Formats: sequence, C-alpha cells, structure tokens
Amino acid sequence: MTNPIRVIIRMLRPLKATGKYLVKKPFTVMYPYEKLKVADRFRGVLYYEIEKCIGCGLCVRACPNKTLELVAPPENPDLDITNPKERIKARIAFDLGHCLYCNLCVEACPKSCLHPSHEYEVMSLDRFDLVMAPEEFARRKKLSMEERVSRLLDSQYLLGASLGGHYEEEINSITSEYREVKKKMIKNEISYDEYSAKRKELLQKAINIIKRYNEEVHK
Amino acid sequence: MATKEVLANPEYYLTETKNKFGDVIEETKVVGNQAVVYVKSSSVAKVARWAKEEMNFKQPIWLTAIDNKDNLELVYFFNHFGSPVIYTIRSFLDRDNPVVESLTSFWPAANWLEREMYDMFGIKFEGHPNLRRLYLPDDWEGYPLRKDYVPKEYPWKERVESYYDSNEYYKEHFKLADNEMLIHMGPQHPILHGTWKLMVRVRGDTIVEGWPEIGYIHRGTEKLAEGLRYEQIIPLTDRLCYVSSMSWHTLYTMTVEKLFGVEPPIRAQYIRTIVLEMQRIVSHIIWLIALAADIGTYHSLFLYGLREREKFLDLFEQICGARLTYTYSRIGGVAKDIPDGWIEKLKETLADLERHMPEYRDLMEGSELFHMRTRNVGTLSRETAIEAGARGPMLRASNVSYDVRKIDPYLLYGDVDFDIATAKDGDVYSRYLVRMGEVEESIRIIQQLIDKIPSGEYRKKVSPKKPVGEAFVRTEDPRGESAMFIVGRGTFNPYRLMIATPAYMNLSTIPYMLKNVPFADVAAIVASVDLCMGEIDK
Amino acid sequence: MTQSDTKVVKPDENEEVYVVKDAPILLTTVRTILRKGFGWLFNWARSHSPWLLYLGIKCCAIEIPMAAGAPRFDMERWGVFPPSSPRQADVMVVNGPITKKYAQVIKALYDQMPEPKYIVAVGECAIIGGPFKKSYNIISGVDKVIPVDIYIPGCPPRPEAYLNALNQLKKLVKRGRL
Amino acid sequence: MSWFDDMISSSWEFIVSIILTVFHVLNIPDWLLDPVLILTKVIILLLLFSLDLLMIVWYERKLIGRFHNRRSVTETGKFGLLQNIADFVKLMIKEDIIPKKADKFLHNLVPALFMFLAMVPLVVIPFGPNLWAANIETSLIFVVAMLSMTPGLILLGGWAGNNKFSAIGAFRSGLQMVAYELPMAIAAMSVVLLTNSLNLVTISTAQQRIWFIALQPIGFLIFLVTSVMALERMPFDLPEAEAEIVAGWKTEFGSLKFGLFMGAEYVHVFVVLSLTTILFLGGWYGPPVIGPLLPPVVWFLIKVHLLFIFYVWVRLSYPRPRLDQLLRIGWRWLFPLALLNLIVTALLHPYLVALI
Repeated sequence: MTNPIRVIIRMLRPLKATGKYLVKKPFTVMYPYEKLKVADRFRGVLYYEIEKCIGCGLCVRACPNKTLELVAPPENPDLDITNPKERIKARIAFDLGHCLYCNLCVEACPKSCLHPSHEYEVMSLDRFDLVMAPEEFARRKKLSMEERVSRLLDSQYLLGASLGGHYEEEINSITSEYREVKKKMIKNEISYDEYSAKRKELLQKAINIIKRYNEEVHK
Repeated sequence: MATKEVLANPEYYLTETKNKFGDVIEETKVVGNQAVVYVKSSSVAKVARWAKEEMNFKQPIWLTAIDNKDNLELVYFFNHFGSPVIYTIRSFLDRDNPVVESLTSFWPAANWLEREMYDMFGIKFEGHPNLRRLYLPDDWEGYPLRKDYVPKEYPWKERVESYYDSNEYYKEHFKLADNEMLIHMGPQHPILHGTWKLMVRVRGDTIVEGWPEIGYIHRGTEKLAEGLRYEQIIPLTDRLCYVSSMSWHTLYTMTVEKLFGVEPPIRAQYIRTIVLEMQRIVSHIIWLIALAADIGTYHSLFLYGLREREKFLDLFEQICGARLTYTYSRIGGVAKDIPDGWIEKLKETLADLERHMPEYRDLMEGSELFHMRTRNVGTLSRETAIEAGARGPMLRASNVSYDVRKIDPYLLYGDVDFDIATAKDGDVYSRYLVRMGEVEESIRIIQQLIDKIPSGEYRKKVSPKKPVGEAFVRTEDPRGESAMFIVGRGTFNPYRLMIATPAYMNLSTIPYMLKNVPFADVAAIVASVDLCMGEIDK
Repeated sequence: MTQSDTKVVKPDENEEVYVVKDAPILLTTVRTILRKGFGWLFNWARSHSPWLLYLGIKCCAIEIPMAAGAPRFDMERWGVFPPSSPRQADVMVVNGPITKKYAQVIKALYDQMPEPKYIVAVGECAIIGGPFKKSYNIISGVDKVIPVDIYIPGCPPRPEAYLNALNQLKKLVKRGRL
Repeated sequence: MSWFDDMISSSWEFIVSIILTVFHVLNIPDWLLDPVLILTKVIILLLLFSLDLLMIVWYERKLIGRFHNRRSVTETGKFGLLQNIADFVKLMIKEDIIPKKADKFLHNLVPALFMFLAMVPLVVIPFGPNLWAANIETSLIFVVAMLSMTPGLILLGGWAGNNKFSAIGAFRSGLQMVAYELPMAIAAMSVVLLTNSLNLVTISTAQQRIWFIALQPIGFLIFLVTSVMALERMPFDLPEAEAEIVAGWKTEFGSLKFGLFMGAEYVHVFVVLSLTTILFLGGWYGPPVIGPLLPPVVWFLIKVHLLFIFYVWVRLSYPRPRLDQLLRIGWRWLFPLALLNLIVTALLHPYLVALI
C-alpha cells in the first residue's frame, strides 16, 4: 500500500478538479430567453416550395420510411393522381411523425424544392397535428383537423399509417373506396353531386375514426 | 514456423487444409484476403478445431447463414491475431432439418453466435449447452430471417394484461439453494446503460452466477434491410449504435462500395478517417462518464464529459447537420464537403480536450476509492479473454495487442503512425487505462491528418446498380472489431446483410466476470464493458 | 388525468381484484374544499416540479435525459429531479422503439407511477416505431400500450425541443388543462 | 452584541407573560406551567429551524449545479427560491401507492417516526449563550443515542417496502452503522476527556479561548469522516446507492412519505453538523479577532453552513466504496486512529487542559 501521507495528499486532487468549477461561469444556455445559434447545415423540419414542384414523385421513392405522398393540389382537390398525365399537378403531403430527418429526399429532388429549415421546437398534444397537407407543408395556411383529413382523403398510405396502425384497415378501406368513387366520377359514370355526397359521407366517417383515436387511445 | 509473408498469404492456408482434409473439402477459393473453404456439413467442427489448434486462428469474428432457395448456407469467419487473413468455412445444410455440430466445446465464444442462428434461421447445433432463443421471446413461432417467413400474430396484448412473468423458465431450471436469491436487474435499471436484463443469483452479498438476457430492442435490422434499396439502408444502419453511429454507416457504405467496385475519392477517405476518429473520442468519453456515474461521483464527471461532448457535437452538426444520427457518408464518398473554418474549430476542440484530460484523470485516479473500486475487479485473464471472445478495448486490456487498424488497415490507417494502447491485468482499471490511451492516440491521428487533407472532389456520383456477388469489410469500432457482409443477387436491394457487432461479444463475456463477486461490483463490471444495446440487439 | 377516488388496479399476482376502497366522506369533503380553495396552489406546485423517470431505451435516451440534463441545456432549471424509482416520478419519457417483449415492462412501469402522471413520447420510434415500423418485433407506437400526453417528433429531437415541451407542460398544468 | 441578547430575553418575557395570562384566565393548575413553557420553546425552535431547512435544501441544489458547471433551478420564483415549496406541496398531493404484499402499518409508521427521531436531538443543541430548549447533564449521550436509532428504522423501512432491492439497502445500512458507530463515539470521548463533562453547553463554553480543533486535529478528521457515514451521504451512501439498488430502501415510498424522508435527511444533516461544530469548532464563539462583531447564534449558523458546503463538495468528488471496503475503512483505519487519539489526549491531558 503506498504510504498513507501520499494517499491523503493525492485525495485532495479530485477536490481541486471539482472545486475549480465553483468559480467558473456556468456553461448553461438559458433556453427560452437566449437560444443557441444552430449550424447552417442543421437538418430541422422540412420546408417545401410548392410552386417549384413538378409532381415527379422521386422524393416519395427515395424516402426509406414513406413519409411523403402525392396528393391532389390545393387549387383542384378532385384531381385524379392515378393517371400519369394528371400527376404533374399533384403535390406532396408529409407526416412529421414518420420523418427520419435523413434528407435523402432533399438530394433526390431534381427541382430542389424540398430543403431542411432550422426549426426544431416542435411539440404537439394531438398526434394528428403532425400530419401536414401540401399547403401546410409549404407553410401557406394552417388547416384544422377536418380540412386536413379532407385534403388527405385520396392518400393511399399516409392517412392510415399516420395513426401508428391503430385504425389502419378502416381508414385504408375508406380511402380506397373514395378512390374508386373518384375514378368513376372522372370516367363520368356517376354525376358530380352524387360523387360529392359520397365524398362528404366518407369524410365524416374518417373524421369520426380520428376523433375516436384521440379520445380513446391518446388522452 | 512460417514467416510473416507466408502467413499473410491466404493460399498457404488453402494448401494446408487441402492436404489435411482432402476428401471432406468440396471447393476452396481466395476472395480478397479471405481463405474460403466449402466443407461438408458433418465435418465443419473438425475443420474448425484444426484451424484453431494448428493454424492458431484465435476468435470467430461472426457466424451467419444465407437462405438460398433450396438450402441454407452456413458461413463462419475466423480472425488471426498475427496475419490479416480471414479463414471462412462455408457449408450447405438442407432447409427442413438443418443440423450441424456445435463449436462451443472447444470455442466458448461461439455460444451466443449459435444461439442467434438458431433464433433467426432455426439451425440446430448439437452439443450446445443451452440452445434457446436469444432475441425473441421463447414461445415465438417461426424463424424471421428465412425468406419464406410470414410473421404470426404474437399475443403481446394478453401478456401485457396478465403481467406475464417470464421467469417460469428460471424457476425449474435453476435449483436455488435455501440461502440464495434470484434477482432480476430488470430492463429499466440505472446501471445497465440500456434495456437488457441481468439475472443474478445472489448468496448473501456475493453473486454466485450472473447471466444477461437481451432482445428488448431487437428490431430485425437485417430483415428490414432486405426490403430497402442500397442507399435507403444508410439511415437504418446509422441507428445501430447510438453512441458511435458514424462508424456504423461508414462501415456499411464501405461494404457497398466494395460490392459495387467503386473507389471513393481520396479527399472523402481523409474526411471519413478524421470523422471516425472523432467518433471514437466521443464514444470513449461517454464510456468514461458512464463508469464515473456508476461508481458514484454523483454525476460530476458525467456532466463535465457531456460538456466536452457538446463541443464535438457542434463540429458534427456543422459538417453534416445532425447531432446524433449523422447519415453523412454516401455510396461513393461523403454527402457534403468540410465547411470553411471547421478545421480551426476542430483544432481548438482537440486542444481544449487535451487541457481537460488531466483534470478528468485527477478526478478519477486521484481518489483512493477509485482504485479500491476498480483494481482487480472483473478480471479477464489473457486466455479467458480470447476464449470468451472479448473484443477491442476489453481484449487489449488483457494484454493482447490486436487492432484491425494495424493488422488489416483500411481507409488511411496504413500511412498514419499510432500505437495500440494495451494494459496488463485485464481488470476495470486496465480497461480505463486502455480507453484513455486510445483517446490520446485518436487525437494524434487527427492531428496528423488535418493538415494533409488534399483538395478535390469529395463525392463520386454512383448510379444505383444491381450487383451480383459478396463483400466482407471489417473495421475497428470503438467497442472492437466490427464487420459487415453483404450478398447481392442482382436486385436493387441486398439479398442478405450480416452485421457483426463487437459489443454483442463483449456482453457475452459477462458471465465469466460475475463468478462469486461482491454485489456492489456489478456496477463497475457492467460499466467497464461499454455496452451499446442498439448494436447488440440489432 | 383527474384524481379519481375509486379505481380498479390490475392485480400483481392475478389473485382477487384489488379495489381501492372509497375514501371516507370526511376525507373527500376536505379534499374537495382544498381543491376548490387551493386549486391554483396545487397546479402551481405540480407544474414546477415535474420529476422525470426516463427509460433510456435507444438513441433518444442519449439526447433527452442525458444531453438535456447536461450543463449546456440544463433541464433541472424547471425543477426536474430525476428519481430512480417509478414510485416518485411524475413524467415518464418514452424514448425508443417498443418491442413485443418490452411492452409489458412499459405497462408495469406505467401502473407503478402515482396518479397525476404525464407520458411524453419522444422521437419517431415512440410515436410510430420510427424506421423499424415494418419490423416483425416492433409495436408501432407507444400509444398502443399506454396513453400518451405529449408527442415530440424528431429523430432524435434536439434537447431544446424537450425543454420547449417542458415549458409548454408547465403552462398547461399551471392552468389545469392537463 | 448585547442588543441581540436583550432582544431575545424581552421577546421571551413577552411570550411567558402571554402564557401566564392564559393560565389565569382559564385557571389551569400551576404544575402544568413548566411542561407548557418547554413545549413553546420547542415549537419556536422547530419553526425557526424549518426556515433554515428550506434554505439548506435550496442552496444545496444550486451549489451542486454550480459544481457541475450548470445553473440549476431558475424557473420557480426569483432564483428558484420557491422550488422546495413547490416540491413539498406537489409531494403532498400525489397519490400514495402501498404495494399489495407490503406491511401497511409499517409503511405508514416509518416515515413519521423517521422525521420525529431526526427532530428530537434539536432540543438539546445549544445555538447561543442561553438559546436552547433543554439543558440536560448528559446531552452528548442523548444526541449520539438518537443518531444511532436511525439504522434500526431504516431496517424497518426496507422491510416495509417488500422489495428485494430495498431489503438489501436496509441490511447495508445496518452493516454501515457497525463501521462508523465506535470511531465516532471514541472521537467524541476524547473531547469529553478535555472538558470532563457530557453537557454540550459546558463543552461549548469551555472553548472560549481555544477551539478544540486545535487540540484535537485527528479527532476532528475522524469525526468528519464518520459523520459522513452516519448521514449516509455520498461517498458513503451505500444504503440508497443510486446505481446498484435503485433508490435503496426508499424505493417503495410514494408521495408524502418520500417527502418526509427527504426532509428528515436534511434535519439529520443539520443535527450532525451542529454536533461537530459544538465539539470541535467552538459552539457559538466567533474567531478570536472578529468574534464580537456578530451575535453568537449567527456565528454558529455560519460554521454549520460552511461545513455543509464542504460536505457537498466532498459528495461530488469521490466514488463510493464497496461494503466490505467500507467496513475495512471503519475498522482498520478509523477505529485504531480514534483509540490512538484518545490515548494521546489522555497522556497530554495536563498540558491540554492548561491551554483551555
């Protein structure tokens, strides 16, 4: 055993190591009052420039977690995105709950209309606030939950998956049924007002499901 | 007996095996520095034992299997501490009743590897001490990594309601003496650094026996990777180990580049080496502060280390945009070039770290209590360390100087001079010395590389390919020797992606360290193993 | 989560159901008087000391409890005092993917926490299972196992995102909305 | 200095006069007077002390923050001053869960008993020249006895929690008591040897000219180390070692009970620190030159809080020994040192007494 005197002297060194910080200025950034400047390459929440987009869908293909999806544009909600010629006008919907912030879609976009913003303070009490319709994704308009569901009614995958698979089958059946009705309307087998009545009824069903999800599972 | 050059050449091993096991060998070939031997399934153990005794291959790097349509192909990789050659034994088993002799009788390190293969492919290993599922719960049906696997509905809802107690298995298996107690240090416990369960059999205050249970965040990365394209898997492998994610996705991109036959530009290799070494420093800092928090300095060193780590995270954020999951390197190079002013900040941060290192050493080595808590605690002698399959700093702490960056240099480690930090007696204190030495070595490496970065393009555009063939790359992860093995069969997504994780092997050495040890030493031993559960559970 | 007096708690070793007997009339009246009179004090106290129980499942565990508690973003400024046992915790931070083997542990921890408790799902893995959503062993989202109050997206979210959530939680609890 | 004394005495007369008038009005029998007077003394003492308790808890958190190079607790109140009130009120209104198989009676009794036993020694401690609630001849033995009661209670608490970890934590506290009890008592005895009286008041008055730390440096060091063990604070906090056994014996206690345990811990700290100041740092006497500037009570509190800052500093710098190492420290190093110290004071007794 080393002799005790040297041990006791050496025991004082940790005290010196911690004591030094008593006189130093704390390293804390007082968050709400002074915010930390984020690096200019920081990958925050995505930002989407809706006018540069040509609806090619390369970003939808590049995303590993299927967070983006082509949806009817804001100005013409009844557009049929299945046939390729109309798809040029379709725009991107986005679910913040799925995004991995890996920016593979930013590199895949030929027109570079997707790029990361410096925004990171996102918090929501309601799971469905994280899903964004195209105009919300482009920070144009703040939609309520009903408008957002109606904008996303013809999404194949996003609406169902955004609730963490709780009511995925029911919502997917609603959206597929809506797409058949839309196809019939495009081929004008049924009249427009019959189509819009069916759309309103399906919309109401989807909204009830999401409300049930919020009450039963979330709160 | 054989000189160094002869040992470094795979042909020598193939000729030796041919004239020793002429009849049993089906085919031999050389792939890079791998000596590949196809063997009948009945004599795999015989050839492996011969490779261990005569050719003195020290440890199995990993054991994996490939599900060809008509048969299961077993693949064993063995590493040699003296030469860069990797000895690979491959054999074909039929799909319905795959049975092969286990290697655990003479190679205890293969114990967990075989349990994983039983769990994932259903291969039965005769003579294995306790062949049980490792990742998935015991009553799971089906073997996930087989191509024809259809996931059945696992009744986790009933389990949650009925507070299903998973230790019925232990009640009949371990006859507890009257003065013994079985303690579950459950998935949520401060000292475990992650979600795994340490089952401990305690008599009074000393532990008689301890063994880990893992699989609490097993998410089937290898199965998911078979469904994604090559560049989409980068974010997936990036989230393997959350403390050193840079080393994992760089290893993945290097393996895919080897598969595609693409050579990244020289500037990208420089950037990758620098960033890997920075990640090693951050990983060792986190290990040090975790050990300090566990043996009880009330988080003071824990928070100094985190302050140190914040400076490195700022650098990572400036270069690739994220704090923890970087997805920075791409196939054929690096996503973005170095921003200007980054090199000076890096020099500042390294100088800052060098100023603070003696302060951390004071806080730890100064107090006599630290020496009492770490000297000859959880010792792994040189033989048991090699036998049990310890990796990286755990191995180098037991007086074995083996480092993949020296034996089989990749990226720029060939023309950078650094030496391997080793220590003598393999206890928690020598592991502390090894890791602190490695931090100093990494600082030296970065300082050598910083001023020699060539200009030029940092990324080569690589169009997505449909490769046919295999690629095996191994690197030195902060926790040890890690490797990836990709099989491409002409489609956009890989046919099979194997991930060899060093922390998995380090965790399997814990039962060797927990033999009649005071109960309070568990904290120091578990902290000294530097576990990263994301990488262990895959 | 209002404080309910009669509550059916799942049994530990599935014997008879363990019903919390109704509190005597005197106690309930005193409790209602206190809540009416000092409601603001209770809410203020509950909002200013959100004791945190963090689970440390995967990568978000390095960002939220560790880096958020680090000297740079000090979460103890909001009165967070990390106890190590669920019995003394108010806020449970779930920060990783929930596998089918781990679901019962989460539920057991949730039941052990005393009543006014808030669950914060941090990161994509807790919200919908993250990049491993399609895996055979992952439950997509914590809200399949326990009810969740606050979602913080991010993979992993920055520590300031959690501090922002703490701030919002403080305001909501002070006004008694949560 | 004298204005302070007569302020105290006048306020005390005022209180006594109130009590006498109440006695006359309700004509309560006279033999009840003395117990009631002592009772009021104790109540005033505890009220003043709880203010000090709140301050200790607050500035310990701020101090730990500063040692960790971070600012802690700034959001509640001006500098986080109201944080303890918020914590305590929140703990009061949280739901209290008693595990099914736990011993309900003990689960409710132990916290209250723990707080009571921590508060009792306060009665005997002399804060100022005649500022004490009771002046017993053998007050040192009374305080040390009360201190040695807590490990017994911790064993009960560990048992009441019906949890493997808390049981282990409780057994450890019992073992730790064996390690620190004897050296602590012997170190105290060497002080008693100098003043040959067990009364804390006479011990502190004896230190008017010279503090006993000058005469007993080794005794002071031993008492410091053993008092850290007695308080179960880092680096000797094995019973509730955060890392190994989740929160030690406190894991199963919920809301208000956990609050009582935390409060009792700080009362315990105050008691042991004041015992150290009385035995070695000269009670309420200020340092020689600037002594008379402040009233004696303030000197007493300053010394207690300076010692407390040193304890927090020690708490942050040293790792925690194993149980057998702790016992080895107690028996192989502290106990022989304490005996040696006792013998040396006995031999040098005439010279040391001459110095007092």
